[in-house]
Amino acid sequence: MDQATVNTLGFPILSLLIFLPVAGALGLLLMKSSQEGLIRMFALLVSIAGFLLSLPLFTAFDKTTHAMQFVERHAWIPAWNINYHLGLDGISILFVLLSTLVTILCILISWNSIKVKVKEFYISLLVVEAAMIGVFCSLDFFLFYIFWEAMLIPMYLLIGVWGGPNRIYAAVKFFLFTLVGSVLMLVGIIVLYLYSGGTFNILELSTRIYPYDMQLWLFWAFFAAFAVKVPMFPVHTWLPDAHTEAPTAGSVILAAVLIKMGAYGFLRFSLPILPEASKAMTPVMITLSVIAIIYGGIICLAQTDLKRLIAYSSVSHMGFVTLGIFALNVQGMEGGILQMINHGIVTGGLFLGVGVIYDRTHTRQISDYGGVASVMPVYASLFIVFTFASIGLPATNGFIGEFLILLGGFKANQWAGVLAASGIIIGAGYMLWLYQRVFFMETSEKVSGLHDLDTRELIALLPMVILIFWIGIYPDTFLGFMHESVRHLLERVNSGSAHGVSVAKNIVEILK
Amino acid sequence: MTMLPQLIFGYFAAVIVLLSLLVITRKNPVHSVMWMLLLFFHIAAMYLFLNAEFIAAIQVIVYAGAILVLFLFVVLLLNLKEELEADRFVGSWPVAVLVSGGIFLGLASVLRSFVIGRQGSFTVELIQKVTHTKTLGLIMYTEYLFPFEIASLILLIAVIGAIVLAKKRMRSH
Amino acid sequence: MQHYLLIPFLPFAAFLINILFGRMLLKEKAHWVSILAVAVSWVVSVMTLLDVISGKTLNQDVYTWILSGNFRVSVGFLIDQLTAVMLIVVTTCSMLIHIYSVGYMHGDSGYYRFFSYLSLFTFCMLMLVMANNFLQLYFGWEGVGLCSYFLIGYYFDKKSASDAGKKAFIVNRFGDFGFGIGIFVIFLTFGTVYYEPVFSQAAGFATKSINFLGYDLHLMTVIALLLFCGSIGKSAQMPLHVWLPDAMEGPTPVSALIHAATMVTAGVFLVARCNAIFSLSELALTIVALTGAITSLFAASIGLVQNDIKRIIAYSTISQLGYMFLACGVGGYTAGVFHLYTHAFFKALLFLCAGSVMHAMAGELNLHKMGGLKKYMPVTYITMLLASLSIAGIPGFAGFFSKDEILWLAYSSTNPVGKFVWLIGTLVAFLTAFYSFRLIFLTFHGSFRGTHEQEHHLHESPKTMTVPLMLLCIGAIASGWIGISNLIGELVGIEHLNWFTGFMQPVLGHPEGHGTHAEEWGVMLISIMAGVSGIGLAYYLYIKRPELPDKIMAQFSTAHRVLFNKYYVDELYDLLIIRPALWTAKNVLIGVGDVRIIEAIVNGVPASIGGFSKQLRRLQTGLLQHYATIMAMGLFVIGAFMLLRNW
Amino acid sequence: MVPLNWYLILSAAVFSIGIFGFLTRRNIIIMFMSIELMLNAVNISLVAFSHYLQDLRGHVLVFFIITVAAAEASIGLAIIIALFRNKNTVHVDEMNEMKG
Repeated sequence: MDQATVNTLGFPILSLLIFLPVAGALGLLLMKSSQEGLIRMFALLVSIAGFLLSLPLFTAFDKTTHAMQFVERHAWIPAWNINYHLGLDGISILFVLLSTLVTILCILISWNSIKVKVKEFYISLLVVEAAMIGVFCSLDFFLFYIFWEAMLIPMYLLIGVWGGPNRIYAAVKFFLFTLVGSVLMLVGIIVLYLYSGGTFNILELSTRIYPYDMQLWLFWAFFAAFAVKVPMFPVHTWLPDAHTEAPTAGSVILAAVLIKMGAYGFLRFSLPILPEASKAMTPVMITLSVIAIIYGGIICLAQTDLKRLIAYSSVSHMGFVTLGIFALNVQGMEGGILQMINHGIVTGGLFLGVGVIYDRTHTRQISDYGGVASVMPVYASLFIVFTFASIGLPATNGFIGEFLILLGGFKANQWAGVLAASGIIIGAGYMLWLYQRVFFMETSEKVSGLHDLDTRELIALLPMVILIFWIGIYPDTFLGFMHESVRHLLERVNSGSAHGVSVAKNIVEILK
Repeated sequence: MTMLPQLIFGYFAAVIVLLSLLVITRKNPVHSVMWMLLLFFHIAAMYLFLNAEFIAAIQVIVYAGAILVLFLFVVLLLNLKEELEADRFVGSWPVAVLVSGGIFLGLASVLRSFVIGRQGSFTVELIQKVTHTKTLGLIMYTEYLFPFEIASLILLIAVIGAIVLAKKRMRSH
Repeated sequence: MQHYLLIPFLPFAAFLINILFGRMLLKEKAHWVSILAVAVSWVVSVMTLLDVISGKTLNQDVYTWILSGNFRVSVGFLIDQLTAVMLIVVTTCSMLIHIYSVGYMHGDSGYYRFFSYLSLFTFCMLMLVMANNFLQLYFGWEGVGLCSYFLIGYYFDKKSASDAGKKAFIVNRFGDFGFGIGIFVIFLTFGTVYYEPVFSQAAGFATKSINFLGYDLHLMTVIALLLFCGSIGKSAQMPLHVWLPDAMEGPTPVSALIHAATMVTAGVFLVARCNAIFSLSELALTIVALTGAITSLFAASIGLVQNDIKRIIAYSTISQLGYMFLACGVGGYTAGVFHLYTHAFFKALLFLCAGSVMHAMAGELNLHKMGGLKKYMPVTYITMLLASLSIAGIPGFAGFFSKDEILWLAYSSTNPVGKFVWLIGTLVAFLTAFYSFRLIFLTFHGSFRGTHEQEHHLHESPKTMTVPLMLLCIGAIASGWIGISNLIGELVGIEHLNWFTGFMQPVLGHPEGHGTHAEEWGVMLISIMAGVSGIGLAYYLYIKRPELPDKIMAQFSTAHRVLFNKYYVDELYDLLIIRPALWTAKNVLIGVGDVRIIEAIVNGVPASIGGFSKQLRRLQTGLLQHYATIMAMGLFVIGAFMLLRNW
Repeated sequence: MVPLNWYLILSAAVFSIGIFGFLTRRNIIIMFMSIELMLNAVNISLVAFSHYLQDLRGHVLVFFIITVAAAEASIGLAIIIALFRNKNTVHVDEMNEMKG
């Protein structure tokens, strides 16, 4: 097992990051649910503390090595060799930062839009944050699974309790989709555990070579769990429902971080542990991604609900991510990971934006809007930045991610590259049409009396805008983290699958 | 006459089967109770034939005497007139015929080739010498004492249960 | 040369200042910031031009933009002859139009917003022009697309304006789609996206072929055509030209700056910049020439019958752009760029004059509602007349020299399609002269046909608008003199009169055409004849016999209707692309895909389980016998099984 | 000498008649009597076994079966009375509150 460096920071930063929100949630429990102001302020302080605590990760990270950093390892259930094993590397560090930042914005944006059961709302928000960070840091498959499931419950509450009209259906659908997938993954985990002689340690599992057909079955087991989360093409129908029904904070967290866990799963588990199967399955995955891009894009043209449109657009964007990941070359992979961050920022911003006008007009039908630009100019300019970042305009973060993915995709498979590139046209189509219907043309009566952004909302939206241009103009600050880890991962995938198993043969074998 | 035992068994078998059929097919429940009484007497006689005197006595006393009388009491509670008009059989009786016929055929086909296992120690002469009740009592109170106690317990519960269930609810009206 | 960075970043600074502080602080004063920025960058551009003339060029990277594996690209600047010329064109036009906009946009609510967009546009155009790698070119490319989206949709409360803006951006995106894939192919073949290594190694790859989407094609042709895809989108050539006429929804200075002088010429700039690649592929050049020729003929024919003053000039722009591509197609990149240079001046001038006419007529655009404005607006009339003479190709004016150069190169080029293209060029010259002067005669001559209230309101535009007109007028005339063909040079005795070709020679090379002097004279005469006869016909039809055009229109009514409706191209695209896309989105994807297949499964499985359990429930009938029967049957089955097992 | 099989076949016959009775009759009392029949059938076979196997355990079992039969009969009849009291019918198919 490759030697994981000892925790350079001295104090167990990852455990703190995970359990600070949980402590915050417990603190909230003590408060009386009537003191809403106190609750909100306390939750905000906890999330800001979490974000500040995550900054040293950013500075103390050693970009020259691919090994895991800030590692913590304690025996948890020795009987089955299950350890409380945490660690970060180039791939997962950015997500932790994104999670802590997004939580602050969610708390800010739902300041006065959540009126009923305020205390429980902030508790579930903080618990979701803890589970998210847990998923990205855990290096023990068992621990990973625990956090993966833990994230479901509070998210289910967020959608189910504070959601829109038929929130129950959406919440149950979201829950069942993810659960069915992750149960199959659990089977995969157990098979791996037994086959590898009783270890859940991901680093160890990533060094072994497994028989080819077992790899195939495991790949499809993991695919079930991760594809649902991404969401990839056939299993994506839970996302639009979950988004339309979730409260603003819920859909921001869902769009910004939860979706990334699926793609992160591919990167952390499917590729390193099952290199041969992943390599054999790339044609299938690339086709699914391209379908997702075009399918998601064209569907957006026919949407009438604001949040549903953005939800489908994130199906299309995540299609780009999976295309990048399964292009299996440096540009595609790095583009994929960066696009995950970008998508978190852009779609998070879009949902924050939608939240702002939804709190004012309480309608999500695009036809009810019109001429918002003349009523709320500052809001319109912020939203235009998000729109163009979503389309992938150069100098915004979307372009960097999309360009690298398309380059990698084109390198991997020309047809995939070309078809995916058509995605940017469709993207421009639906986003600009959305922007026009909502912001331009004559002011509809529903929108006329609105007041522009107040400082709180401005503070919630500004970080996203700054990040968009920062990544757009100088992406190296973020790309720099990934170089080593991606190089190592690709080495593992290429070397792992160099056991003379020609790709063509296995496809025939599968289809037989 | 060598054929006598077979002949007697033949008589008994036929009568028992006939009587049991009569018991379950009569429209009037009182008639079926009477037929059942006759049936029990024949069964008791058969036990005698198989030299189980004590069991025959018990059969007559408990079954015919106690249980059947109990049945008679309950039958007399019914309003017989309404009972006579109502049709006797449940809708799905052909299925029942099939099932019971099937079970009988299954059992019969097995029992035809039945082989008697190892002979026990209580030969017929020993029982006659000591008398059947004494030997039975001997085994009962030594080897099977514990089940005996349980049997008594069951009877006790039965008694209490019957009273509680059938007692007229004074308070309930 | 050393502080060249000021050129792009001053307008960017002006953009930031205006957009951030415009609403509260600057409001009316916003134009000072932008004009100052553009003026300084114009001065620096002129100094850069002088440095380049003295032979200095520069290729410098500022910082590494994207680094991923072996893909490395940075924000870098390349200043050579081509860039210097483009700098002059962009900054001059931009400055004059900034000044013009002060008068034109006076009193508009979003005043600061307009000027911030203009500065942003200038910044993006300069970044595009000065890029030293394809990715920064792509950055500028999409940046100007973005600004044209903002500026076309400036009056965003009008549905037609915001529609036009959206249409412009999406149609450009189609072009950028091909352009993007071209960049991928370049990176995959050369391993880098910087100009310098790509163009130097290009010759080495001349004979290679590439397996592009399954077909083995000639590498250079693939790259050239993919890049040309981008040019078609940006310079509104044949298939992707639909957005330019609608772009007239934007304010007129926007049309002058973006849709005449600078942005639309980016396509020609791209072809000129990549001449090393284009000239390696015969097929690509032919396609470029043909597309240019057909588009110019197509647009000129539509221009004949339009009534909207700005639409006519827009179609004339498309036609002139076709001319530039025609020049590049026959190998005459220098002639193409020269025409771009002169065209920028007189086309901007035409637009600004149209703007001042509109300004005077309170927004009225229809030619048939005007007439006899000569006496009300002398300055506008004169400048517009000179510009029309220049575009018609009358000797002495800029248009003549650049257009003649192109026609001669087309005639004398080795390219097989040269002669055919020359013929179309001459016909287009005739049509251009005709519709330009139709416009002049209908607007300025004859009697006023507008409403009385409009007539009362007629007045000459204020100083801030007429001064730029005059300056541009000088440009429209004088700009051609730096490129007078050597033929006239020999006549007059000056050896290398055509300074421009000499200047551009190191970057764009020299087209080798074969043809005697006699032929050159012949071609020149024919082009002059075409121009003059066009003007004569227009004069005859619209001044001498004003009733004649209506009679002709009645006679060729179907032809007229087809031309007037722009060959129904918009409706065709709507039918072929937009409506099917929406239809598939609505019923195929949502109707069948999401609802019928996936949702059916997702909701179907629990429903079917529910149904099955309902059936099971019926088994519990409550009848004692049923349970007993089932038990007995179970007994029987087990018995039978035990029996049969040992048989 | 009567072979054992005949006795067993006889008890099988009575047993299946008991089952038939139980499954078909609507009157709950008659169903009870069919149960008694089935028990007696079993007793017959047991006694036959003890006689032919010369082992008294059959008799002991019969003895216990009889006690259980008695207990069961009494409780059953008490239930029937209770049922009859508040439903005033003894027909099984009219008592289907326990329907699924």
